[in-house]
Amino acid sequence: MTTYLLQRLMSAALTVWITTLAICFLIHLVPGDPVQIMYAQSATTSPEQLEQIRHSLGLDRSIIHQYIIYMGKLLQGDMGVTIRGQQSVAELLLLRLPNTLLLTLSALTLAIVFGGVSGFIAAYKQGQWPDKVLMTGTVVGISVPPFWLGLIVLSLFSVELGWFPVAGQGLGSLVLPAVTLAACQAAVIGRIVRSTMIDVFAQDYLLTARAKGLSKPKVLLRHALRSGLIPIVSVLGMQFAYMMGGAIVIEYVFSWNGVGRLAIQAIFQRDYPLIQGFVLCFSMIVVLVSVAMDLLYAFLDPRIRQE
Amino acid sequence: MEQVIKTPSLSAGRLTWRPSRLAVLLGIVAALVIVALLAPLISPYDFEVMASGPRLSPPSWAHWFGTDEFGRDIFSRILMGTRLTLMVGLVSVGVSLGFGMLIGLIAGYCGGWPEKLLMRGMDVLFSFTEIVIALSLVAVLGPSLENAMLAIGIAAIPFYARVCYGAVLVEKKQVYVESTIALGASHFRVLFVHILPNVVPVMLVVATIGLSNAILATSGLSYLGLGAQPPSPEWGAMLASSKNYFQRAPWLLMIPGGCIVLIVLLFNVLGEQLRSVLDPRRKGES
Amino acid sequence: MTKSLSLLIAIGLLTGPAMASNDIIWARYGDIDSLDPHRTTSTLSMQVWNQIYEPLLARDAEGNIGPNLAKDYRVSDDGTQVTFVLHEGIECHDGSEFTAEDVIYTYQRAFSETNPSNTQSAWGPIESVNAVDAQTVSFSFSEPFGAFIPFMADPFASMICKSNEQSLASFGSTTAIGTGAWQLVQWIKGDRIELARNEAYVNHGRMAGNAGPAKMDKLIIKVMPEAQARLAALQTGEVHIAEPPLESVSVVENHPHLNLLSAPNTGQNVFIEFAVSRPPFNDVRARQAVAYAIDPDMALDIVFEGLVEREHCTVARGVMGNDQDYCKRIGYQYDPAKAKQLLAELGYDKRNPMDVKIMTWTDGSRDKLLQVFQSQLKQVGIEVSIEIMDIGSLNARVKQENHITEGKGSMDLMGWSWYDPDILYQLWHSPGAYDGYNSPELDALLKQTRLETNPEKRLEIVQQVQAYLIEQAVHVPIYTPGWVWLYGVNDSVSGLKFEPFNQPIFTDVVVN
Amino acid sequence: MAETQSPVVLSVADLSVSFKQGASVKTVVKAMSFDVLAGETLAVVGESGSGKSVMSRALLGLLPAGSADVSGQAMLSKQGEQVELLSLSDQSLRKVRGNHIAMIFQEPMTALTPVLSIGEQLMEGILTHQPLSRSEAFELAVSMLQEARIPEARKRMAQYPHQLSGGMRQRVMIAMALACRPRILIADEPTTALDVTVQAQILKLINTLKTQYNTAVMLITHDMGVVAEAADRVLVMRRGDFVEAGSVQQVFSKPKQAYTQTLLASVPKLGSSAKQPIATIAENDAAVPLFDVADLCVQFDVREGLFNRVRSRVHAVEQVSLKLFPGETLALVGESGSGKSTLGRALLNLVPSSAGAIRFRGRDITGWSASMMRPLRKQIQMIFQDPFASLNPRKTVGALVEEPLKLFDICSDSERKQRVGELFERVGLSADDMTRYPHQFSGGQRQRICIARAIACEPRVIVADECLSALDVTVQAQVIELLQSLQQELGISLLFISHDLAVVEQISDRVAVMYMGRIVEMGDTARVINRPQHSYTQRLLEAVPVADPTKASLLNRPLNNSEIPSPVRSIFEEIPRHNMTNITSIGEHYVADDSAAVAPSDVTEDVA
Repeated sequence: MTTYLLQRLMSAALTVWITTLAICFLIHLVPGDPVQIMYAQSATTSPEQLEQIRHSLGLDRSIIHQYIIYMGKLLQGDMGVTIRGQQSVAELLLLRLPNTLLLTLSALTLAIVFGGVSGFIAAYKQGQWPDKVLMTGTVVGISVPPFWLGLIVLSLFSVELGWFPVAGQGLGSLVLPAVTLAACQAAVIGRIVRSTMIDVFAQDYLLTARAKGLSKPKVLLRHALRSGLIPIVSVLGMQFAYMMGGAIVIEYVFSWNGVGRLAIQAIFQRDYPLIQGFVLCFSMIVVLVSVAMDLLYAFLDPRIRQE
Repeated sequence: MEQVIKTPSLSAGRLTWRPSRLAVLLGIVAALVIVALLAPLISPYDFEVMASGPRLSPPSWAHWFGTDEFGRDIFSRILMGTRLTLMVGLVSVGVSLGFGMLIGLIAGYCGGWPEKLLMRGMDVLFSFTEIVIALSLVAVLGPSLENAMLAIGIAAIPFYARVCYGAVLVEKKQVYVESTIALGASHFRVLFVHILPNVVPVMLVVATIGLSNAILATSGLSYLGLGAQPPSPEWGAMLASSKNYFQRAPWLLMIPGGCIVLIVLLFNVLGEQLRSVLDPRRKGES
Repeated sequence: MTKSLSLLIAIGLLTGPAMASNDIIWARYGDIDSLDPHRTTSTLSMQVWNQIYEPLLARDAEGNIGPNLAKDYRVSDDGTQVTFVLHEGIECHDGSEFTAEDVIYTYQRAFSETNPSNTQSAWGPIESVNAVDAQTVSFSFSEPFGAFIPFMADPFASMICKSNEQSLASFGSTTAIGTGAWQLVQWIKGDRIELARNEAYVNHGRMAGNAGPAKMDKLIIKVMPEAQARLAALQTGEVHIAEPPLESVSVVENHPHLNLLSAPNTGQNVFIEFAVSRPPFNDVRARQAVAYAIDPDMALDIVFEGLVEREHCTVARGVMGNDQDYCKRIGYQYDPAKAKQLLAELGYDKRNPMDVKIMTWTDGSRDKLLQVFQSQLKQVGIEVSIEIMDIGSLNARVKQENHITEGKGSMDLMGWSWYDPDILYQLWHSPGAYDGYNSPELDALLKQTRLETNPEKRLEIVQQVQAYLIEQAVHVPIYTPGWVWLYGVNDSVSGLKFEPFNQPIFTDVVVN
Repeated sequence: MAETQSPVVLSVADLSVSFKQGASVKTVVKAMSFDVLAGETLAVVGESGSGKSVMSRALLGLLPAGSADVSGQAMLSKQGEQVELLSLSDQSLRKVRGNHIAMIFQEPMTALTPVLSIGEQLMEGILTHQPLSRSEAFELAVSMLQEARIPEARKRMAQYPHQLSGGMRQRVMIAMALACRPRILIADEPTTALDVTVQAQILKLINTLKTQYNTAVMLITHDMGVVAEAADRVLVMRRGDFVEAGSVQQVFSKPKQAYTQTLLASVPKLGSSAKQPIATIAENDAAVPLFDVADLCVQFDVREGLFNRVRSRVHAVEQVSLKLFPGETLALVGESGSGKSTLGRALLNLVPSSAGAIRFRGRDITGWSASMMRPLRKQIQMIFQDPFASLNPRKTVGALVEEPLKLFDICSDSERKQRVGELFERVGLSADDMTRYPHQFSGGQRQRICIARAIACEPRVIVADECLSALDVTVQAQVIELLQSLQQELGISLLFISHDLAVVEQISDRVAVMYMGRIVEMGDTARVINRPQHSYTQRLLEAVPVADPTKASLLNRPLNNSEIPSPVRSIFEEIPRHNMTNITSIGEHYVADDSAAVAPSDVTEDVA
């Protein structure tokens, strides 16, 4: 297990390292001169001043040198400053990250509960009407664009019915974005749970458990669900990543003050330090979560745990 | 005998019924393709012409889906948008399927360092998540439908590569591969004549479902203003440019949104059907 | 996991809005970039920092310049020396007194060697700034600079207290010490800015009727990027003031509890300009063809439904030189036949259309306006592709396009807001804001607009510049105002006023 | 031995099971009636598709409720009262399951829940049916594991299924099943997935515990050898129908039904059908062997730890030397993991060998790359165990058989179709079958297609890897016949890899016994089988069930419970030199020198 853990952490570190490489060179893919974009609005900045800025950002050095500078700063927690307003990127991201995580985790919880239960029921009643109803629901669920659903939910529950606030950061404001984000993911999770549980239900060991005379809940929960959890957990990490992605649009629709909305704004403003910071921060979270899920996986699966 | 117990829902009755449902779905897709190709001919109005009717008029006999803020006929725009939507799906799936399959085939069959290198690369790309790759690429390339398609296509490569890689690994372990090698066939022949036809059905299923993902993702980018630019009748862009008329003219929002749902639904259901027909391992699921 | 989740929920609750009855809640589409007036030029930022800082001078509703922090000012006869006399007893938010030292500090920051102000050039050719005494400060110029006094009444020339020096690292972000009617409580980036009433505030020249501190306790400026959400929040009463989506202004107008206010004298001007570094727009006929081929009146009517006005001049309303009759006379009327003829001269026709792109920045329905232009231009044989981007990117792109000598022709729908015809100098005197069009004769004329301090004579030169720009179709005026000038306001709100250039003033505001 | 007057524990009457398939109904079990007597072992015998497993599951209500339709009666007598199982509610049935009737399944690998420890799985059954505290249940579970002859029983309680071998798991299953002292144990193919030595252990264990607890055993199997060794009475089924029933002696000696006769005739019986070695070989020592293998080793690296370093290796094939002469059949015999399949593949360079030399017709082909091997493959073909898996499901069988003809340009395009047709007919299929797909054929037909494919390019050698083990006995007999006739006709050498000694005896000229990667004994088939010298060979032969109740002795012999040690060795371990000595002057009979060292020295049990 320790070996597995260490291997997992090493590959996560490798991923993050490659991410930093990609990020550092992202700015060189941009057509045009980044410094000019940065100082576009100060109409009469002289070429000398631009050169000065280019130098202070290290953009006049070799790519390797730039990377060393970038990593040096990064290791000190310095992600640079935004082009618009010269705010600290790290600070901006850290301020909003809790909001994104709050939204994502609440949505994930909802999605796991609703998706998990309906997937389990559908698998148990495979081919019967509950299965058909639930699976039709999930197909529709995965086909609805979240932003569109968001707009409809917003106008229905906030404007027409006035049940929830339109925007803001309180718990009341969390409900609509979380539910919208969860709706689409619940459908996906429901389908994953269903197919996993169908595989599990076909296993011989359930026959063994039943042949022992165990009660239905014991067979279903202790034997089936516990075994099914392992493959399900392994895909949940991936679902979390998708969810973080989905949160970007949802944050935009519901004015939720998270990193995703910051990122969209940054893209429109071509604020490259902010985009770089966002990509790094985002992929680090995804990597961390996948490591965490792998640990959970290892913990749940005796085959790995016992090693 | 044991198989009878394991897959109780697999029955002759359903097997004969399924292809017919598949045929209906394929028929709808074919109809969509025809509509998309003939869009300029069958549109009641020119999709670009402004003031083809009064502005923001609700659906009527003259304008089935109403008109937009410029008085353009929404029905005609939706028809033209079908073409774009299908193109979006095909191009981005083409990109991800092409590269993904190539990577998956090579990595899965060759093993060794190409496998490590390629799949490690895919892992990294995967951990960026689709939307972040798409956003970064759009940030670099600038917002346009072409870039959005490309970005979504590139972002999905790791997924296709993994599926293909997994399928190749499964096939590679099959005895028929070894038996074909033992027969004296070259690696090239084993990979492309024997393994590939077994991988293609899986990939076809994945690609069909991927088509709907690509359409959804691209419309999402367009909605954020990072995809198709006005006056493109791409449905996501139509939604984006009309969302502020929601209270005044809800059909401007409901119609393109509904179209996205329907087309995505269509490809999702088609994918499921294809899977149940093409992928014997998955039989019994719907 | 549950623990961290509950922690997160707690954070969520803590950062929830403190909705008290004595707050004014104003929702806008975006966040500020900075509270440092030298770091940003966005209207969004300026509207906020204009509540915190004050300039030396101020304008009245008509745009006339009067005293503010400075009770008086003198311009030397040769025009190279400007002296301000400050009011006594003005307090900065930290309690320190506002003196000539603070003015000098502001100047020094704007002219910093390492990090000059984004609007440094607007200060003019200043040689030195000296404190004559604590209340008197004097600016010396190398040559006369006519635009200096108007600039001193602009938020860009806001005075920053020297006490900011102590917390310089956080200045513009978590600290912002000024002399304005509102002081910074906190800026939750991306979410909202909270300002509290400055109890020590005395109004010396701002447009508010109220001479003392603001009537409400707090001004909360929220970020709500989705226009639909802003509209919904206005309707539910969650926010008091917000810009409605232009497309749904009628919803506000027809709403029983909402009023629509429009900021007058925004100084905003939206116009078309061209990349003249390459064909086809290096030829005046191509530019003129565009000007003839578009019908702004019809387009504005379709897109804005009467919310904006047609603008014929290159300077904004309320600014010297804005004479609609004059400008209309020298301008272009919708004339597709003329456009076709010009295009034919250049060798373009319907089968061989001119293929160009047009860029503009996001929001404000400009994309829709371009769609109409696109369809109008198509009629005469100009194929246009539209590119929408953020204003910052647009600025950079326009500059880039002006350096490119090959490829697709490029034009853009640009917007500027300025208090003085000096804008024309900034835009078109070589090298110009975007390194765009310039010519020796235009440079000479523009130079004159800066050196001439006599208002009548200056006006005459300004009109010559306008005539030149319009005739050469360098700067094709389209409409005004251009951005976020509309305010949906709950009918519980009274006393909201606007200084020229779209600067809302909240000291008189009462929310019932 | 159970007497006929033993009380009836379970009486089944008119049991039918059918499955709904859309509109049609498929009856899998047709009106079966039989009794199970206390303390006896009733073997239910049938080939695949006979409905024997479905029937056993129907008794416990374990078939899917929605699709299976069960009718008839099954009276269980427990503590003097009679219970009709088929009409019981699920709740009442639950009290019977595991308590009065217990069940064990074929696949010990998948029959235990992977995420629960052995102890938990044992205890939950006990706690469900018996009023015991957890600690009492724990002790009972430990004692059951000990009864099942599981060493270090207490330690096993905390272990998970994946940590046990297949044989161990099946012991756990037996311990679990018998924990509540059921009246009947239904054992559904309990040894099919196990090696023959382990099979002997398990059969003996079941028999021992059966006697100990006076439990009736319903042994479901396809293996007539197992029946002869372990059963008291036999029930023969075919396609859901009752064929015949009777005591073991009766059925084996005087089968009434033609089907039973065929079934019995098809079973290869060890020691009864030795093939005469082809005369040419012994005399023609000078003949160039097709294969001449010297000291061949195949090792697989086991990578471990953080940096994936090679710490140990699987010594799959260890210092193997052998020769294969033209026209002969050499059998490689061994249990799973003995390295016999790896050796077969290594000869064809399908897996890389790590030491030693392979000569084919005098040419050293050691370490040849895939492309170098390609022309040679025309002469060496291979047939695999699973005819289902070894045919590409997406190609027509015609195309598959045609493939070698194409690859080696054996005949012109126009002749090819005809040649394929001939091949189809040669292996007993019709030329019209060419356009069909593999899944449209039965297992035996598919193996025929594989054979057609292998002989298409007229090879000199065919390596047949367990090519009969997936087939029913009756089909197996037919395929053996086909192989032998082809060999005679075409003069092909056969390297026949198998675990089934009875089949090997029937088909091979010479036999090599493999154990832990080495050949421990090799020689003329008759010599090796009749006079085994190496301790492992002896043990292996002893464990083979004999399909003749009069000779059955498996359950009466003392058996050791040892497991085959792992062939994984540290990279630092020194591998001793492997020597073999020919102990006969006429012909050959090589025996490894380490006979004593390899002899399993673990616990040897003596149960009367």
